[in-house]
Parts: sequence; structure tokens; C-alpha cells
Amino acid sequence: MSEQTAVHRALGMTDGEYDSVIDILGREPRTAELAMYSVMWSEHCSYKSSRSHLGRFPSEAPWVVVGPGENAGVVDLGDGWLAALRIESHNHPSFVEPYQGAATGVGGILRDVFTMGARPIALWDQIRFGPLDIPKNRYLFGGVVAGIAGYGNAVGVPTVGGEVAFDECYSANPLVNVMCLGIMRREQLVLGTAGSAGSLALLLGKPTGRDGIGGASVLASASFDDESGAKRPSVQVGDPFEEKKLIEACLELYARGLVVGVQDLGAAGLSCATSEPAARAGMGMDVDLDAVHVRESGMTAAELLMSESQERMMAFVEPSRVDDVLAVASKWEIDARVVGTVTAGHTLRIRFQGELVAEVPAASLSEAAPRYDRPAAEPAWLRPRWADTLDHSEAPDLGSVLLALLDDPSIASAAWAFQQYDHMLFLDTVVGPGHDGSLLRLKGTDKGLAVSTDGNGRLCFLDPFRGAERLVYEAALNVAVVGAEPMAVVDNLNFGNPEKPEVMWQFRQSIEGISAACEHLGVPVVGGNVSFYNETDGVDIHPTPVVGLLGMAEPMPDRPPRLDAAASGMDVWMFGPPAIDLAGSSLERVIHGHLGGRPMGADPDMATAVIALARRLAARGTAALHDVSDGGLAVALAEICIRSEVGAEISVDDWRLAFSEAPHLLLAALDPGFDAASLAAAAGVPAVRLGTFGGDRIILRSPDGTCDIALSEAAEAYTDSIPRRLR
Amino acid sequence: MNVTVTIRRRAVIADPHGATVARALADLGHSGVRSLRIDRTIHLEIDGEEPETVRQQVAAMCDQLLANPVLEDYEITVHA
Amino acid sequence: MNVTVTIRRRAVIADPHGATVARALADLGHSGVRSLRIDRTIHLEIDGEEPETVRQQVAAMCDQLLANPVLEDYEITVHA
Amino acid sequence: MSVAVVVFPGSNCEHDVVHAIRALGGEAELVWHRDTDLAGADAVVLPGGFAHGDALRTGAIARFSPVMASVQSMAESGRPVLGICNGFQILCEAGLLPGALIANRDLAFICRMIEVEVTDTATVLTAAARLGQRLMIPLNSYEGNWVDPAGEGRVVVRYVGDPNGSQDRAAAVANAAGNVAGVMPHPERATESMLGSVDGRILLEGFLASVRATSNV
Ligand SMILES: Nc1ncnc2c1ncn2[C@@H]1O[C@H](COP(=O)(O)OP(=O)(O)O)[C@@H](O)[C@H]1O
Ligand SMILES: [Mg+2]
Repeated sequence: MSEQTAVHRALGMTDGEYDSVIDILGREPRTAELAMYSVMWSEHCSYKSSRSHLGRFPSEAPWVVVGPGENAGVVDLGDGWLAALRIESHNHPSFVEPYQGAATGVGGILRDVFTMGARPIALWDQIRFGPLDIPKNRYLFGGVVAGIAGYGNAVGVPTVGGEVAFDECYSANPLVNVMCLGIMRREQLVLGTAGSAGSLALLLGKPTGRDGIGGASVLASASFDDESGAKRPSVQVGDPFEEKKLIEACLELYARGLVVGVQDLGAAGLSCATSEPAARAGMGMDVDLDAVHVRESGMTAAELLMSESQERMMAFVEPSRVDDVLAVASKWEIDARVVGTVTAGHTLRIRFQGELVAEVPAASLSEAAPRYDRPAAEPAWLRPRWADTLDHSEAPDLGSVLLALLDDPSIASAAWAFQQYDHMLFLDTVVGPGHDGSLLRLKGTDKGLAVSTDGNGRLCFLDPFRGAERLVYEAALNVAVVGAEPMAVVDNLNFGNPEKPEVMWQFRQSIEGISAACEHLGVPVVGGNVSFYNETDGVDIHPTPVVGLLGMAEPMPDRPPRLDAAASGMDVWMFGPPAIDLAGSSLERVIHGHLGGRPMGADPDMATAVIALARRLAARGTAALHDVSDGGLAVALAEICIRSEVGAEISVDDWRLAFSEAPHLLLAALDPGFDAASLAAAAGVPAVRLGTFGGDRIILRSPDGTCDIALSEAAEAYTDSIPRRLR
Repeated sequence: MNVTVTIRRRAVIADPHGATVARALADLGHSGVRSLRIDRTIHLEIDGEEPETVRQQVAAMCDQLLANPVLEDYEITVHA
Repeated sequence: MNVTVTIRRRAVIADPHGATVARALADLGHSGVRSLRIDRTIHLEIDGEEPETVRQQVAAMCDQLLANPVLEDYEITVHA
Repeated sequence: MSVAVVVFPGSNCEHDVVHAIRALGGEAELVWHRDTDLAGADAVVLPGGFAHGDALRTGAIARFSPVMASVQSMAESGRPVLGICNGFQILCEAGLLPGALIANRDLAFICRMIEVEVTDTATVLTAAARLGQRLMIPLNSYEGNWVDPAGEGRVVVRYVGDPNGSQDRAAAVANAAGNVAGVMPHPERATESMLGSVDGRILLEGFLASVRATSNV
């Protein structure tokens, strides 16, 4: 092996990729050039295994202002308002150092949103760990929650919702995804472009150090093995204070129209923040690395170009505006240096200490990145899994099953986590964490913005198409529950090793499922993220696509439904097609430790009808409205009872309906005498009155047995499940 | 036995708080501060006779809990 | 000149960090910890020739900013 | 009569405070921490957030901001001065309120609606409340645990429970004259029923009434 071979391989490049670099340059790359190609062509930055499939997503709609390809998607909310949204993962960094991994994940997704010109107004975290009886998982969970809180609270953006789930498959590979929503006036929209020849590139924010060299990009692109300890020194540290100042400074720059384009520095740092904006503008750039402000001495050009130091932004500015930009930076006490000049032509030239260290076609770093159409094949184990069903002909003790489900950390209250997050800042959180969808008011308008984020690795493991398709419908139903109409989706595709055909198959099936549902609903996918190589010692996680769906309610309901608003004397109604679907359910997981069978597919027309009905119910002041998901009807009812501090008594025709996780089902607390049946009939949705709220017990009757438990016992199981496991 | 553990963030790892404090000192007119680093020092009083055993016990505490192995180094002093 | 400032929370003041660490150590099976205290140590590299002048300058920094007189005492060591 | 709401780098509740004051019919303007005069304001609020990133100790650096000299003279001249959350921490560091705020007993950030009880009504914060009145107001802090080794502090609002270990269950503290107060929960987050509680109005309306009373003299 030649020395150069050793270098490119150590940087994670294949021999074929190295040859492509030689083809592009017509010569052997210099060290700094090789460093740039290696980070830009990593899986994390180049999407080389996924790019050819992401085009499948429907991404167009009249209200889409910016679709996939920029730092965040942007949609038009009307009346001059735009929303920017994006979701990102920080799975591998969070395993290496949970606090900083999660914290820098929050910092990164915020930058993607305020890079577009928007003020970030809310965050949602979707976090998945192995079971809490293992100390390492408790440490990771605690560290990740503290990291999200530590960064999100201090940077001053509320975390208003999310998901917490636990499963064996995440034990050595936790998933930490964060979604961010921002808003802006239309004229504030900024793109990641370098502008025209003569524009200057200003690097704003923290000094550059050796943080994360080969961190996010290399870490997120390679699996864990016993040597992951060796990758440790590259951990990045987040500084929410600096980020807060950057946000305010950038928003002031946009408001005053002082920049022509902006690009955040994330994975691949300066390599990305110079080449991508230049490529988007069809320009080149001359960059002077000596002008970069540094935290450590003795950094090489390659290190400066690869560094993933946090809280940095690149602004492109016309020369006449530079002094104004520097004055804004100085007011907010952030560093700002001119580090480059945009040039005609397409060449990115980088100089350091009197030497030309890189001279490459700017677009080659992003657009010429390799693309792999990796083989995909249905896993051999899939059909045997489908055949592996449980026999539920005999009814268990329904009361103890319900208590066990309520005590399961994936189902139980996540208050332990979300009460560590500031979820009230900005005074917009009308429906906050602990409900189905979050609802934020947009002050000064009658618009409400609703978001739901949903993932379900078990369903997607058993059937990635059906599972992913159902996620979109579930998210849409969740936003409908607070009165909103779906508008846009962002997705985070958390998968195993794409070099395995069965993982690639799961990946493609999930994309098909998400696309099918989005097409049916008429909702575009405006952005997302792919996280591959979520495997440890050759074992992949369950395929875990996470969907974040933005909806808008206009006008926002005066009193949107809440889980804690049911009251004694109200009726319990169920809307939607009752069906028994226990494959992949919480009942089979918690009670039987089983994962088999084939979950039901979505019924698109019914989904649309139930979603429309939910919106109508929300608009007319329904007290409580809750979609049926993990743990089925019984858990959904218990959640309303616990949160509303009222008992209930209902009956069902078959005990299995109480725990079935069939899609498109809604539970409602309605005033007695309200003619829900006609409303539902008009919407084409089956409806049944199951019973009434009242008393201090949760009573669920079926022909095969009765669940009759004290509300207080249910509440104790539900609220103390996570805290008890952490004590 | 009395033991002192000094926990120090590795030099290559960013230290945002230290940087902010250094800037604040300069703002207050304390010029001449070239560098500033904030460490944690943990003083333990611990049962045991054998310095080497105690040191090993404290090293285990550091690895498990007191120090963050990803970000920090530690140094143990067992006092006579 | 190198200066070390040790900042110590007064014993009468509650110390949630210290208490939490002590409890966690016991949970991890490290019995025998009689007492535990976490100090902050600030290392400064500072211009100056005269140890006494430097000490006074650092004392001023402590009084103003580095220590909170309600909670903490400090000790300054100027290294040769 | 207008209220200056100070913005430190790292503050984040300043817009919420202005929004709430204006909704209650008061006047409020933001003032940057480097400004040295409070632009004719009759009162000042130091809002919540993480001034200077809470580096070293919460509030430690903010107290040296240029604006703090004016806050000090405002306090000395008997004008209403209110610190909310991080603002409370800053007033303690500045010596305008007794004691200091340290980490919560359980070393976790707490963000939730909490019940408090008014125990002293002769301050700018509690002027409109009844003695013993119970209020639901969101708490949102990591360093909300007030300690007062000298035991001179005047506790004016107490937690009904003990969420964070605060001495005397103090949720709000005032100076002897009653014109300077610090409160850990956020009254500005409890002024609209849509957001879960309107009890914060009682504190903010009392504050605005005090502003009116002092600006008339
Ligand atoms: N799963 C996905 N679905 C839709 N768009 C995606 C997906 N993954 C990535 N994208 C889009 O590809 C673009 C490039 O992403 P990336 O390089 O990660 O951006 P950044 O550097 O801002 O993190 C973004 O616009 C992103 O929204
Ligand atoms: Mg980006």
C-alpha cells in the first residue's frame, strides 16, 4: 500500500473515490484537497447511498417556497409569513458523549433554520434508547435530556414536544433526532448562495479549533466497534451563549438586508461553507485561511478546512456593506473576519501561509460526489416473521395488562424529560408537551402552527412500507387533533448499514411508504436527513424513519382539545374503523416480548376522512381528542383519565380491540347529547359511543373479561414509570 | 485518608465558560490575563489504610463518575 | 506569572453538586466516603513581575467577579 | 410611566415581558445592557434568560454591565426594580437583593406550572395580591435554589411545595424598602388563559400600579 493510499483510506475514502478525485483534478490531490473531498464525500455530507432515492419524495406544492436541497424547507403560511423547518440526527455523537452530542445536535438544527432567515421558535426531540434497566442506557438517556435542556433552554428556543422510546435495538446505538421550526417575514428569506463576483465571505462566531475533526462526518458514516474509544478526542462542545448571540446578530443582518447569502458551518465545516454557496451561485471563491480566527495554534490547512467547531456561520456580503456587518457583529460581541472573496469562474482556491493549498472546482465537492445505487433485497427473515403470530384467543387479566402498559417507559409520561425543557418561552405554546400534537399560536394573526413528530421502529421492522406510511397518517391525525391541516413534512431516516441489501430495502420501502401517504394527503416533503450505519457489532437498529409534520390551523380553535380537559359526565366516543391489529403492538412487546406478524396497512381514504373529522371536532370545541396509538384504545382512554383526573367506564365488543393498534382511530370526550354520530356519518367515519367519564376508576368491559383499576393506581404507574427507573 | 482529585478539561476541547470569563475580566479592565482555565478539585475523606488501594478506588470513582473520560483528564493525590 | 485561585463554597451553604456526587458514589458501591467537597480552581497566566502586585490584582478579580462573597471563600497561590 | 426591560447578551424573556406589560396596559421598552441611561423610564425589569451564558455563576458577569449603575440608582431612589428568574440572580449578585441562587436540589432544570403563596404584600411585586393568596405560575430554572446565610432576606412569595430546595421555600424576595424584588417563577408566562394561567397578572398589575404610584411623585 502506498503512503497516499493509506491516507485516503484512513480518511474513509474508497480507492474508487480517490480515483475520481484524480480524474476531477487531473493530478494527485494535495493534502488539504484530500481532506476536503474526504469530508464532503462522506456518507453524512454527500448522501451518496441515499441521494438517488430521496428524489422519490413528492416535494412540490403551491405553498412550498424552498424544497429539499437548502438548509431547511420553507413554506408559505399566508399574509407574508413563512415557516422554515428541518430535522436532524446526532445519533453517533450522542453515544460517544450524550450531553455534548445532544447539545450540539440542537445547535446544528437551529443553525439550519436561522440560516434561512427565520427566527427559530420551537424544537421537538425524538430520542430512543435501550431499556432503562441497563445503567449505560440510563446514563445516555439522562445525558441526552440534560444536553437538550442545557443547550435549548440557554439558547432561548423552547422544546415543546417530541418522543421518547426504549427498545433493545437502540441499546448500543441511541437515536437523537431534533426538529426545529422557525418563522420569518417573506422579505427576510435568505439562501445559502455566495452571490456575485466581488462579494466577500465573512466567517462569524466561534474561533476554529480542532473540534470534531472527522467528527460528525466520519462518525456518522461509520459503525461503532470496539475502537470507537479511539474516535473520542474529536468530540465537539456546544456553546449556547455564542449561538444565541449569533442568532440575534444574523437576524439583525437579515432585517437590515446586509447579506446576500448565508451558510452555516456544520459537518465538513469550512470545506462545505465555501464550496456549497459558491457552487449554488455558479461562482468560485478565493479563501485565505490565515484570516480564520483560531482557538488553537499550529493547526494545519487540512484541520482548518475539516474542523467542525460549533457556532460558526459564513455570511456573503457586498464590499460596501462589510463595515455595517462588522458593526452588528461587534454589537453582539461575536467575532467576524473576512476570509474570502467570491470570484467569477468555478474554482475554489484556498491559500494558507503563503501557499496555495487547494485549487478545485467548487461544485465538484458537492455535485460530483459519488452516488451509489446500492443493491436492495427483501430480508430473508421477513416472511417467516410475518408468519410468527401470537395466539390471542384467550383473554389475559385486562387490568394488569393495562397497568403494565402504563408502566412501560415508552408509553408512560415523558414529563421527567420535558419538564427539564423550557417549553413555554415566547408565550406561544398553546398545546405543549404531553399531548398529541403541539400547537403554537402565531402572535398577531389568527393562525396556529401545529407539529407532530412520529416514529415506530417496530412497525417499520415488520413492514417498512406500511409502517412508514402509517407514520405520516398518524402525524397528520395528531395535528388535526389540535385543529390543523397538514402542510409539510420533514423526515429523518435512521437506518442500519446501507451496504447490506436488506437495510437498503428497508430504506427504499420506507421512502415509498412516506411518499405514498404524502401524495395521498397532498403534503410535500420539504427536507430531511439520512442517518445510516446505525449498527453495532453488525446488528442494525430497527429501521426508524421519523416524520415531522407541520400543520396550520386558521383560525386557531379558541379552545383546542387537550388531554386534560375531559370531565365527569362527558361521553367517550370512538371514531374510525375498529379492527384488531396486534402485530408489532405494545401489548405483544410488553406482555409477550414478541415481535412478529404483519401490521395492517393504512387505508388512505379512511385516513383522510378521520383527519377531516378530527379537525371539525377540534374547531367545535371538543374537550379532549386523542389518537389511538401505542397501547391502543385502553391506553388512550387511560391517558385522558389520568391527565383529566377523572375515571371512565366503557365497553368494547372484543377485549383485543382495547389493545389493538389499528390505524385511523380517535377517542373523544364530548358533551352528552352531542350528536357525534351524524357528524361522523357525514364525514364517512364509523363512530361509536363507548361509555362515559366519571368516578375514580377506569373500567373497561368486554365479553371476555373486565379491566377495573383505580385511577390513582393507573396514574402512579404512568407518572412514576420513568422517574422510578432512574432513582 | 484525604484524597484530592483534580479534574481538567483537555486542552484541545473548547471551554466556552473559561473564554467568557476571560473576556469579562478584560472588560473589567484586568488586562494582562494571557490564559484562564477552570478546573474542578474534589476533596474526599475516605476510609482505608493503604495509599495504593485508596488511589485505585478513587481512580475507579473517576472513571465511573467524577470525570468525563471523553472530555477530561484527572490527577489523584493521596495525602499522607 | 501563573496563579491558582481556589474557590471554596462555605460549609454552611447547601451544596447540591457535592451531595449528588456523594449519593451517586454510594449507589455505585463506593462505600467509605466520609466527606466530599467540590472546589473550583481557576488557573491564570498573567503578565507581571512582582508576586505581591499580581496577588493583589488577582484578589481584586476575586472580590469583583471570580468569587461570590455570599457563598464562597477564596485562596490565591502565586507560583514562582 | 414606562418600564425599561434590560437586554443582556443571553437574555431570552425580554420580549415576553414587554408583551405581557403592554397587554396589561403598561408601557415597556427594551434597553441594551451597554446603554448607561434608562431613557427616562420610571422602573426597570431584568428579565429571564442566561445572561453571558451563566458563565462562572449565574448573574456574575451581567452585574457589571454598564446599565447596572442606572439600575442601582433607580433602586436607591425608591423606584420599582424587578428581577425575574435570571434577573433575580443578577440582582443578588449585584447586592441589590440579599442571598444568592444556587443549583436546584435535584440538579435538574425545572419547567412546570407551580403553586406559590404570597406572604408579604408590601412590595412592588405583591402590591396587588392578598396575603396568603395562592397563585399558579410557571417555574423555569436550574439555579432557582435561594440561599441566604445571613438570614436577612425578606421572603415575599413562597412555594407551596418544595420544588428546588430554596431556603424558606422562597420563590420571591424583596429588599427592606420593598421597591426591589426578585421572583424565580415567571409571572409574564401566566397572563393569558390560553397559556394555562392568568395569575401572573396579579403580580405584574401590582408592579405596574407601583410604577404609576412612584412616577407620579
Ligand atoms: N430524508 C430526507 N428527505 C428529504 N430531504 C432530505 C433528506 N435527507 C436530506 N435531505 C435534504 O438534503 C439537503 C442536504 O442535507 P445536508 O447536507 O445534511 O444539509 P446540512 O449541511 O444543512 O446539514 C437538505 O436540504 C435536506 O433537507
Ligand atoms: Mg446546514
